Amino acid sequence: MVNGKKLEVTDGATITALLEELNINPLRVAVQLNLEIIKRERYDKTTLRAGDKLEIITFMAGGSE
Amino acid sequence: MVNGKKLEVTDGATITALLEELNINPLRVAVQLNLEIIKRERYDKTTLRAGDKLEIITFMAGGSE
Amino acid sequence: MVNGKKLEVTDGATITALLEELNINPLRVAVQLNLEIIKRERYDKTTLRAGDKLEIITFMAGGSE
Amino acid sequence: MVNGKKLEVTDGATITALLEELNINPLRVAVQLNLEIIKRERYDKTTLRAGDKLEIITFMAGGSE
Amino acid sequence: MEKSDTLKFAGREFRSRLIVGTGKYPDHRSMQRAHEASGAEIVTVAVRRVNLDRTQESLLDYIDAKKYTLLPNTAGCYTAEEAIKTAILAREVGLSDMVKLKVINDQRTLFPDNEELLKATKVLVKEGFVVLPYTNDDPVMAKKLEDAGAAAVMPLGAPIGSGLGIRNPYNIKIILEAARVPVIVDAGVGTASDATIAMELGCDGVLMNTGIACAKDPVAMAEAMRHAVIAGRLAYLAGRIPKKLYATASSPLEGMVEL
Amino acid sequence: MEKSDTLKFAGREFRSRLIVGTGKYPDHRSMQRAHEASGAEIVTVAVRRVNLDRTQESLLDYIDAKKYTLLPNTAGCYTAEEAIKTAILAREVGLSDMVKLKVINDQRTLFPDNEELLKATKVLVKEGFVVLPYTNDDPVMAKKLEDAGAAAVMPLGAPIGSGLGIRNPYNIKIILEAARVPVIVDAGVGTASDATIAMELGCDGVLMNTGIACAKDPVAMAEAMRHAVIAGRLAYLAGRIPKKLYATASSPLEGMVEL
Amino acid sequence: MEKSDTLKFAGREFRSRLIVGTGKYPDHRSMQRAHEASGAEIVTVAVRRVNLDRTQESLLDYIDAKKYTLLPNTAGCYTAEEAIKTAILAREVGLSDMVKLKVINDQRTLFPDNEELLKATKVLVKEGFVVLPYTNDDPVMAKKLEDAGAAAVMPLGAPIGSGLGIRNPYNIKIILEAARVPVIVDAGVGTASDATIAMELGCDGVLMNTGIACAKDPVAMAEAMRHAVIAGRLAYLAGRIPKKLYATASSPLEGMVEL
Amino acid sequence: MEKSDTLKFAGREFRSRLIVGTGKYPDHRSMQRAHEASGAEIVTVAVRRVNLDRTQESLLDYIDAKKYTLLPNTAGCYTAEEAIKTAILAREVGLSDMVKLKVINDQRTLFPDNEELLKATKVLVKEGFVVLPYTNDDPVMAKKLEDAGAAAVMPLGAPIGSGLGIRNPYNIKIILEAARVPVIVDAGVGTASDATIAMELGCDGVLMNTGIACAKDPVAMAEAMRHAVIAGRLAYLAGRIPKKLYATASSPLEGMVEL
Repeated sequence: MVNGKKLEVTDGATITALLEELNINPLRVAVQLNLEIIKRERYDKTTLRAGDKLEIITFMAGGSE
Repeated sequence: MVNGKKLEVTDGATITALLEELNINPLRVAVQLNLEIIKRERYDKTTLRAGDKLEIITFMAGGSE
Repeated sequence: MVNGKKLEVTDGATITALLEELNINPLRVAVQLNLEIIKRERYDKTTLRAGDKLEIITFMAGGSE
Repeated sequence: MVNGKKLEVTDGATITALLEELNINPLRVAVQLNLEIIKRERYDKTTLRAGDKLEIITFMAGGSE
Repeated sequence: MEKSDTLKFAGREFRSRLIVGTGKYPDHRSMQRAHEASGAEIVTVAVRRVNLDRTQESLLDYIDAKKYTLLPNTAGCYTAEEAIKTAILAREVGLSDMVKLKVINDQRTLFPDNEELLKATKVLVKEGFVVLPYTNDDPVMAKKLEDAGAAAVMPLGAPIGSGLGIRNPYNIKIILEAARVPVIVDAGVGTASDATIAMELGCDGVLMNTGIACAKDPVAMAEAMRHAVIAGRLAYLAGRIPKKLYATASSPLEGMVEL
Repeated sequence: MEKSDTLKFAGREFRSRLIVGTGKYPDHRSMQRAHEASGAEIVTVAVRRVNLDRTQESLLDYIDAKKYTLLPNTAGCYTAEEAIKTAILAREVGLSDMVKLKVINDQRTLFPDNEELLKATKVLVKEGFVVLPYTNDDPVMAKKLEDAGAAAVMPLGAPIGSGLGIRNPYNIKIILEAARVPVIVDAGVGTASDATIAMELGCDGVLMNTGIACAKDPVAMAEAMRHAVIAGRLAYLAGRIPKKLYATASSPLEGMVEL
Repeated sequence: MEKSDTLKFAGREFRSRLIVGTGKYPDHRSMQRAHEASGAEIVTVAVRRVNLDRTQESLLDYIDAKKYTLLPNTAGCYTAEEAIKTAILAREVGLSDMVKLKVINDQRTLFPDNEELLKATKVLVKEGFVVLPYTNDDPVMAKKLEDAGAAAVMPLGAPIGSGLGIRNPYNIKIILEAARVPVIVDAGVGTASDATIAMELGCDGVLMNTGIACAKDPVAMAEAMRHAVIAGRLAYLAGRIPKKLYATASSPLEGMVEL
Repeated sequence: MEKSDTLKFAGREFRSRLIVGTGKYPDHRSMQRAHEASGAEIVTVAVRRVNLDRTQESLLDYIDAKKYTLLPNTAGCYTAEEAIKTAILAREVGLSDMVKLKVINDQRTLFPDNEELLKATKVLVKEGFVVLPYTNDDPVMAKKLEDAGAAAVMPLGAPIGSGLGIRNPYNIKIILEAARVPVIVDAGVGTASDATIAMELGCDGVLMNTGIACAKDPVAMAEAMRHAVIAGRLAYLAGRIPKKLYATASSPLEGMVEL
């Protein structure tokens, strides 16, 4: 599960790999794995398993009046 | 012509007669004959001719804000 | 001490007695003895000792805008 | 009389002369002699006599809010 | 409020400071009940041709001449001449020598034409009328109308029927400072507080029609206006507290209970 | 106004929608006459130590307990704890189980401390009090107080004693949209029109003290306020006309005299 | 703002929509710097007798005739005749054929005398002047002045020197609806937002003096006014959002993080 | 305005006192041009899940990180806990340690929940964030947020997106009297004069989004707001003239021409 969507992720793939695959600039996001924040330096040490819940957060338009 | 409307008036009829016929209370109106005001006391002395322009004025709702 | 003022009170006098002496209508006040509220029915059972801190409260003008 | 003040003016002096004497720039004023406006080109043709009432007008600060 | 606090002009005296109209009501009956509820003693009426087909019943059947003073108005007039002639006809009806003088310039906004108004005022005052001119809130014109002999001046609070209330209380204040005749706000009142504010400014009265006649419940609004005018007048006489950014409590802090 | 239009909360019912205070009057006698003139049925009082040197006569000699409902307030309290204790003492006096709950945060402006206020409200509601909390005009806090069991919410119109009226009618409107208990404007009313405006917004009542007590003529101002509250309530019920930049005349143009 | 957005009247064109005065400044030097900071291109001046004792230096030494268009005014005139004569004298000086026409009626409030103003306007237009009349905010008079040939109409926002801003935006709006010549608010501006509001209403320009000259720091206020007029004009052209009691968030709620 | 007049908080310093948003723009391109025109140096952004289908281009491609300071906001959070977690995630993105703290209570009006807001402020300040809390205009809450370590307080002028301007300048004034951190009005600004008024009150800055983004011409309105904020700030510093009912002419009456 990535951002609430089911996503095919090769078992054991790292967050770095996933971001690359999704072509997401790691310098513009924060990542939360199973409700725990993953520091950027640990992206390529952290591997994903089936059932993991991943949140990839960034800045978007909105929220100010 | 009474109040801008053509009206059958017996030639020589007085204003008093006309008001009666129109069942208008003379105490609640002002009368202008050919642009000249007719005092109430002269209503039964004043007779109407063909082509006369008569205005019968009273108070109606309106005009204030 | 009554309402923060030193007051000569005969040792063992009841609240009822005190109120009478001060000519205060018991039906218009609340009484707090050493920070504890005394119900009206206990006024004549409650006796005062030296060093007691008594508060006699009522309604006065003020407090609303 | 110049601008309401008595002023010594040599009889027969021209407006041009007077302005010079008062060291007033003729290009910045309008002149009214005995309530009649004098065009600039007539300044040196117009001579002053005793009893003349002269007004020398210019722009000054003020008047707008 | 002492009995003596009445609206006075041209030798007349009225206990109520509210003047009401007759236009725009659902029907004559509701108008009659609204007049009742308003407590008004002066009612303005338009001057029009008698309706020859007598289907319509007469307005005057619904205004008790013993209870109400009739104030004919010159609504619909666009020149001094029209207004003068209308006023003279109105007086001929024999029920009133007062006139609410109205000379409209702009059909869209119903703003008055002060030039024509002043002309008509001068003529009608000479003719012996009690002239109550409807004008805008120009303090200079108010003074000129007073000097021309107007029995009172009636500046608008806002455009006729707008319901915007007193748009420019500053001008009304300035008019009041200089006026030696009653100042009656005419037009603009949309709800009760508008009338109260007019009276709190020190006005001598308020004239309104649309605000009452076109309310969902004209009779209830008429009663509201009666209270509103009294409230504003009393508050003016009572002398309000000054405004401050903030103040201090009304409860003396000495005597606080030790808890 | 139909007899049925009353102010109701906590099973009580009052014909008058005006609540008055007891502070700052020149003397007890003028206060008594002002209460009379105001038509109020609820009077708020402070909770204080009895004055031992009986020079002062008792406030209660000037408030007929048969005519007026006493509403003790917790003025002078700066914490929930102080306010709770004061309320309990007030109830012990045995004349009322209602409390105007006031927890001040800022001595300068007398603004309420909503955090403490909410705490105290929860406790006192559990204790069986009829709690009327004095709060600011924050719609969120109003809702929380209602959810905590307040019998009514009393937002300020403006700072206590400021006489600035309803500074933010928009917030009051938003509070009214969501409220299921009466909304009573407390504080800020300086003159009659302020009270009228509060009622026209749809408020259920108005509480005031300084505006009356410190007016040049408190009795006349009290009467003004009585009319002002009625006027505003009636206008609210009557349904005012819409506001427009300008409108059209009330006099039908057909029937104009040919001059 | 496109270059094309300029103030145009009588064949002239100005990039700045701010017109400034020359009165009440601490000294000529600060006036000069304030004019600079204001970005104004038109400066009004009074018409007066030359000061014979040449102690005073000339105002004109401090207004660069190449940079500024001079707008003589008829301040101090109380009749059409005085104003006409003053305007003619002003033109004789040979620096401008424009006139800010001012006929005061009331020395206390400096309100204009519209009757006399209209008379003088008609005469001076025939005489070939570019007439800019200072009037009150009466839409009827504004129209009459336009019809008399005024190059622009200059209604007051509030009394001269009052600093009260636009007291009655409704009248200004109504004037703007009907005007076919520029509408320039003259008098009343006390601070920057007053000028911004005037421009947001759709006015073509703002004329002010006291608000700048009597500010604690006239040069800073002049710069403020320059920005204020541009801000108001741009906002008017940009088309503001509608007002609502409340609205909804700007952040799309889909995409909320699951926390 | 002296170069030294800058907006300072938490050791940062900004020349512009205008903070703008990113929501509700027709498209990223017009947003970018509006930011340019506004002169703002701080831009607020929402914290959201990356959009996996990469159709949408990234907001960050349109905000030059060298020119603008990013201010992540916690829009969409209804509890302290949600807001805290969102703030922490935002900081993890690594572009800013500032947070516009927003805890909404009421989805309808988007009013803040001050209780939750205060809780979250305390936690995030301990966590080392630069916290800018969006609150209502309650002076008591403003003080509590300051005492909790907020780098600035951001009271609303009016409900989010309402365009109603500064509904209660009195409260803002009272907040300013006591504040020792910058006060930045957040929400409510509908047009240029609203921003000018906020700055004239003495506020240190203004934050807006809807007023610009939803204007007919966002870029023009952004430029208007740039001028409006500068105008208001300058006017505040310049010291405006006092308000009077009326004043006196600026033209000395001596020197009047004898006509």
